[in-house]
Amino acid sequence: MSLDLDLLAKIKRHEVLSMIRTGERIDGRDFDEFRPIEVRTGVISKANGSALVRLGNTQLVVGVKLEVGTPFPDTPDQGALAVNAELVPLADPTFEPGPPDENAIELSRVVDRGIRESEAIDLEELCIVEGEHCWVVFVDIHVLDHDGNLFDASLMGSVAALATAEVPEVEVEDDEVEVIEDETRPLPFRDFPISVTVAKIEDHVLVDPCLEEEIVMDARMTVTTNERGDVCAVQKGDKGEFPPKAFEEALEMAVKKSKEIRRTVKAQIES
Amino acid sequence: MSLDLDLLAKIKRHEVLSMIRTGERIDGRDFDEFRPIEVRTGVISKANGSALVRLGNTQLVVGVKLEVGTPFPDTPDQGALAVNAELVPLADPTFEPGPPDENAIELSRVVDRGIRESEAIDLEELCIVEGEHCWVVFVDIHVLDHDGNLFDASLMGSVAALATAEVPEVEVEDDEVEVIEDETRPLPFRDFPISVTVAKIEDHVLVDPCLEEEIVMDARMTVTTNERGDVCAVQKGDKGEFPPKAFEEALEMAVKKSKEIRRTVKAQIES
Amino acid sequence: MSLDLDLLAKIKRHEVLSMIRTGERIDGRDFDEFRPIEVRTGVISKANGSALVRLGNTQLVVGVKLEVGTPFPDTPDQGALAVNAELVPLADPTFEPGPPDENAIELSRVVDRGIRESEAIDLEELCIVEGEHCWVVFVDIHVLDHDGNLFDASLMGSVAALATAEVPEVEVEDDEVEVIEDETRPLPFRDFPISVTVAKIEDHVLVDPCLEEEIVMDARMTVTTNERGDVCAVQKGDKGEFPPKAFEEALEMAVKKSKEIRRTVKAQIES
Amino acid sequence: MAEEPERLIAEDGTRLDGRKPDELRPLRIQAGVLKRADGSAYLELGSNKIIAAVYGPRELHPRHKQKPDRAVIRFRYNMAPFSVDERKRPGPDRRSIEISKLSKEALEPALFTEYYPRTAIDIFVEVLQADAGTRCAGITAASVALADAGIEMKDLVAAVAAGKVDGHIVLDPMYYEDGYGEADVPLAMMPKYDAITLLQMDGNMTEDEFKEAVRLAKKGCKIIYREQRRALKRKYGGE
Amino acid sequence: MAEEPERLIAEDGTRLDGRKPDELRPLRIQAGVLKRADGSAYLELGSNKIIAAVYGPRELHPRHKQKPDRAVIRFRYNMAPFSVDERKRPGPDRRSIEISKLSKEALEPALFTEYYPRTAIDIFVEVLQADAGTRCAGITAASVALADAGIEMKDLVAAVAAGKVDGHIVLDPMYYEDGYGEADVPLAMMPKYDAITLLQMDGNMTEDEFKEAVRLAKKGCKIIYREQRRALKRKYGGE
Amino acid sequence: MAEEPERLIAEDGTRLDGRKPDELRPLRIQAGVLKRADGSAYLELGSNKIIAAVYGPRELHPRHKQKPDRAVIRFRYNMAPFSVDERKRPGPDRRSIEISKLSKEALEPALFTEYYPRTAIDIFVEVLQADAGTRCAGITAASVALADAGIEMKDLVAAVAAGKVDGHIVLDPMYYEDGYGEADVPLAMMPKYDAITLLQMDGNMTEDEFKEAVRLAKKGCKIIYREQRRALKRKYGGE
Repeated sequence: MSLDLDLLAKIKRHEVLSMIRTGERIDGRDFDEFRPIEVRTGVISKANGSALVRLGNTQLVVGVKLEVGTPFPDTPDQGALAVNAELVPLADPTFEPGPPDENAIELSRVVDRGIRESEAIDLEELCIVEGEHCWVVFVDIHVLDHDGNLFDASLMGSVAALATAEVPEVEVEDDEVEVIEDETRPLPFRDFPISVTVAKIEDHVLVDPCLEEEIVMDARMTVTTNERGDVCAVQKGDKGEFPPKAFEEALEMAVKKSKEIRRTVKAQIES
Repeated sequence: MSLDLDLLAKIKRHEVLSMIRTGERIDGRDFDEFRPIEVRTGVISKANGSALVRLGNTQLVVGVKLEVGTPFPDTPDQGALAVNAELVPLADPTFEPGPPDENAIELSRVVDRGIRESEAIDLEELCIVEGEHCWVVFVDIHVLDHDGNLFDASLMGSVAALATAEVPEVEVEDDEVEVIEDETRPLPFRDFPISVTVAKIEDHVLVDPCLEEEIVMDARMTVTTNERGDVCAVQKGDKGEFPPKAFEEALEMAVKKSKEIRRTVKAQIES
Repeated sequence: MSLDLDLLAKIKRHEVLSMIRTGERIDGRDFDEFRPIEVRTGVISKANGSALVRLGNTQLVVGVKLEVGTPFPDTPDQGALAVNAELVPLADPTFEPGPPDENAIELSRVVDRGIRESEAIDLEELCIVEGEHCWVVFVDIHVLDHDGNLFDASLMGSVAALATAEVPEVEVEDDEVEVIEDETRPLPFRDFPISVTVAKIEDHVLVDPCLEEEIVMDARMTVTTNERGDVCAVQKGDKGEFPPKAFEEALEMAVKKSKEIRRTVKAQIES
Repeated sequence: MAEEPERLIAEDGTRLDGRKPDELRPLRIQAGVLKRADGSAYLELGSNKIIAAVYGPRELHPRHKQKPDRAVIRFRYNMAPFSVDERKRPGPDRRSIEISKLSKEALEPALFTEYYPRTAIDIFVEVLQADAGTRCAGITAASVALADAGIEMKDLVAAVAAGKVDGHIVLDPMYYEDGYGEADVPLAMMPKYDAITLLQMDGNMTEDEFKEAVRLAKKGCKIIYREQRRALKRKYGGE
Repeated sequence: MAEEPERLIAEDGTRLDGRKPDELRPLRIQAGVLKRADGSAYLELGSNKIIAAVYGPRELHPRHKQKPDRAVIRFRYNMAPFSVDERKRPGPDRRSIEISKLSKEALEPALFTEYYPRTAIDIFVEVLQADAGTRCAGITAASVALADAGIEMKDLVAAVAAGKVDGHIVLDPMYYEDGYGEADVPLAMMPKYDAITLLQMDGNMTEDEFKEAVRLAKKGCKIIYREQRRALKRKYGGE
Repeated sequence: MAEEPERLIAEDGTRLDGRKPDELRPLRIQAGVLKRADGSAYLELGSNKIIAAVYGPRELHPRHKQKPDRAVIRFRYNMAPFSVDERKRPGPDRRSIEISKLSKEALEPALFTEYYPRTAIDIFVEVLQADAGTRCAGITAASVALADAGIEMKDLVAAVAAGKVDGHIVLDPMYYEDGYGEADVPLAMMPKYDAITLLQMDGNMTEDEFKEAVRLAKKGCKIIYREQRRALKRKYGGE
């Protein structure tokens, strides 16, 4: 059984590669074209913010939960951010139950840096009592169907969930924080980081690789930009290298493409 | 070696099954008959309450330890109960060292529900300072020899240990709880839950399965009743199903039998 | 490949053994002779005390870190000591990543007892506010190259790191402990425990076994003495036994040898 | 959980959310919602949002866990961290380990495991939003996912809880009824055989009340069963 | 632990519990107390209550852990949560991992492991109640359980501690003597060969005191050895 | 970390530790420092003290993890507990797991893994003292250790970070520059091929600043590359 699968996989890989050599992608897209993007916010009413993202067949839910916690000693006047990604075994035959593996950890850390370095959340607004109480923002990425490019889909979902999240109003009495029922304000979200992942396959670069492309790619580079277009996070991954030309093409393609993707995601949130 | 064991096991299973088809059990018991029950309390002087249970060849010790802890936020005026079962590898060749597996967890949760839902412990009596300090009742089930029906033996042992447990007297000064040496009162124990486990083997039902019967059984149902005879916990387990007739027979057998078992266990505690 | 290695290992073992039978050691040492000892302190400036030890080819670093913590309830007027040994996989092809295994735990506990039972650290001097704050002394043994006798090398390194460690000065205000920048005093270190490990190979005993000797040894005994020459910790290990003669020889050899080793280590620290 | 409501059942028998005692919450089942899984289903029951996936029959590693005469069934019930009021720490806790075991035992009677020797059939249930009754909803969804994966089954397994609330036996308790009610009786069955494959109870009931709850839960299962088959027909047509 | 007593040894050499310096606590050993285990023993020494079981020789998984020329011995020392004053959290801690390793090494010299190539012999010790000296008591009980399991042995292994208390060398320290004494010397031996298989010491002793403690512990082991053989004779008769 | 300094770069472009913007910290590399490892290297860069070891190619267990056509590369980046200001708890955290993954991917392009089918090549990096830039220093040291182990390579991999500090693009940021700077750009490359094998960035930079940082880091790599080859020549001579 597994032999046949291996054979099938090999034929498929060969097909993906030969098409790319002739300038075509397996699903007919241009090299700088994303798959259809669908972002729906507010899908989980138990969360303070949430979004369902479909990027082609890749599908995931992001939930934002706010909890009262203690500020870190070195940032007593700020709230805290914690990003976690669960690659649950429902989403892919190779995902295994258990604590996050290196792939899940890399994914969550790249998303975390995108949010943190763009200073998208005004963490100072999430301090409740300096040095004592603050909001901890948990961003939980729950992958449901893995068809490639989890990086970009996860950041889209996280940003959409955060941009639409609500912070409960609180009262502080005798150093105890009381949440006021049914009173909330929007989460102070002030930027809109977007990442674009570029796959390098032989000497070609292309955006938003689907799973079949990820399997044959040599290396990838994820570039996260903020609303101004500045770069706020970069991550090269996978076991190949980026020669100068591929690096420059990838960087330019990513920075350029991010503007369009940001518009698309924003439009979907506002609709 | 393991081949011979498998063969032996198969012959044994066949024997157990053919006898049941003719209305007999491998150890000569009636279908509604328990194995001999022996309950000895006060066997561990380091514990606040304890019991050694022998149910046929099944053997286990339950120890109750009381510790001063903090009440749960949603029950600030109550003590807490924690039931844990250790299937230590000494008790059975298939038990493995390590954290409780699904069998140990199911066992402890079924016992926990029996104690909790019968409201056998007056948890309000175990509050020390509302919202601040309370007694946490640890019930630790330590299985020594596994010859079947751990569910009923574990609840018997837990109830016997709790019914004879002593709570240290305390003094509270400056929000510190001080235990007074050598002064105790009985644990507020006010009901006497008993479970009866019924095994379904083909279309027969029988109580208190020994290990050889557990190996051939299709499914089991554990019914826990309180002193009034009300049902306070039920658990169907194992990979078979209960058709209507077997379900009704099992339920009736269990409820009826529990009265007798309760008398037996009580008598042993008081002796 | 592993076959050849096994064969090589067997030949080597045979060689080590036959030499010992004729009164010689594989590296030419006398039975009561240590390998060259090199101890360099202050190698890690981020630590409060540190030492690099080379014992022949065995190589390890010990770092001492001080952290403000809470005294144990039964010693409210004392600081605390925590010894940890990491057998990182860099040091030996058989060491595996993960939490300390039984070998690492035994190593750290034998070192811990040597320091603790000789009362080398004046723990009362490390109390900051009785029952509230104290210094916790972390001794971390990081093995870099394992060529035998980790016990003695680890204690040498720990003692050297502790003997040269500095305690930050603190101020206590409103029950908060503030560390004063750049003001320190020497760690109150008042004894100088040294262990000598004796290997028993057939009916011979020899000190400071190298790895090749450890592989063929039947059993070992580590004897830790304090500066007065009293015994403060002993540990027999490995799967052989000590008959009376071997035991007595080993004990005498260890106690005698420890004086010389203590002088050697002290001299290196002071230089 | 907010304050306890004064009464959970009105005098005319109406429940907090307007349902009659023997009425299910709104139910929606969709088969085949994931690309990668061999079979999948999405289910909403009231505010519960649950997704189930099946992988298999597939190779089982390590080999010594294989069964020469049948498939090994594995079941993992998991709650997303954002699915409940207080964020749930990722990873299995004692509750979810027990539910996973019982759910596996609730589905196994319905599967022809002997058709797939030496393989594993993996069933995954993710609770995206929880509102009481998730273990039953998970079994219901998983059963549709198994059918969607083409696994041979004797019957679908349908599951729902009954409960005792303010002294009444009610079907499919929601959040408040579960939290403040007197007893909860989750049940799964193979409707074609009228055979119970999961049964739990905790709380306080007379023997007759318990039997009544079992009867009511079985009645609910039959309604759910209809919706399961509809979901499969919508995808596969037929019948 | 309660307050420290003013003195642990009276002027006439009598100890807190009335024993003489070279006297053991009351000892009771019973062989063959469990049905499932291949061999077992129950031991009481003072308030210590210990049960030991042996499984094996049996198959060892995974295969690459098998030894072609001998059995692999595994030993697990475990304290029941209720065995000590403060409830012990279940699972191994650093202390019990060290004790398990040393106990294995204390028993292995006595076993003909080469008779059982490629197998595992598993030894489990459960401390049901602890009162100082549990590691030695566990080895003593395990040794009887090994014999009860029919494992071929060169000799039984007997174990007991000596200690230094108020300046005296005493046999088999109990709780207070262990807690407030100056040194503890657990020792195991094969009495037939007068050979030490476990030896630890912590505290403070001159070399001579240490030797004296070793002598005393060995003397104690010989008494224990007699009780071990009696327990086996009670079960198996003979000799 | 102590108080933030008022400015990190003086008006004349000099940095806190007296370096020019494009200047590395003092660098020292030594090949072959361990006896047991198949290859090893010790590296100091400023106050960073790093040791790397390579074991392999060697057998890989369990077998199903072997690759029929190439070696499996494993990389473990680990910080000693005493290597940083606050004692680091032993064991991997999320940061070190990510670094281990990226470091493996930074070295793998340089290795002829196809020469060693079915084996494992294990690379271990221990940070004994940390002062910013440890992931790059670890890759640099590991690359020398790989060569010392005789593993066939297309090129050495050299690594160093660039950063943005007070608006300036600087090479090899030290502790304060990393902590208070505006961006950090760790980079690894195969100098012979001018090809990037690790690249990360976090902070805030225009696209041009980022390109400039990449250029500067590459320049730094070439200096490091020279030192790597010198270290190997000191041990092996030649060239």
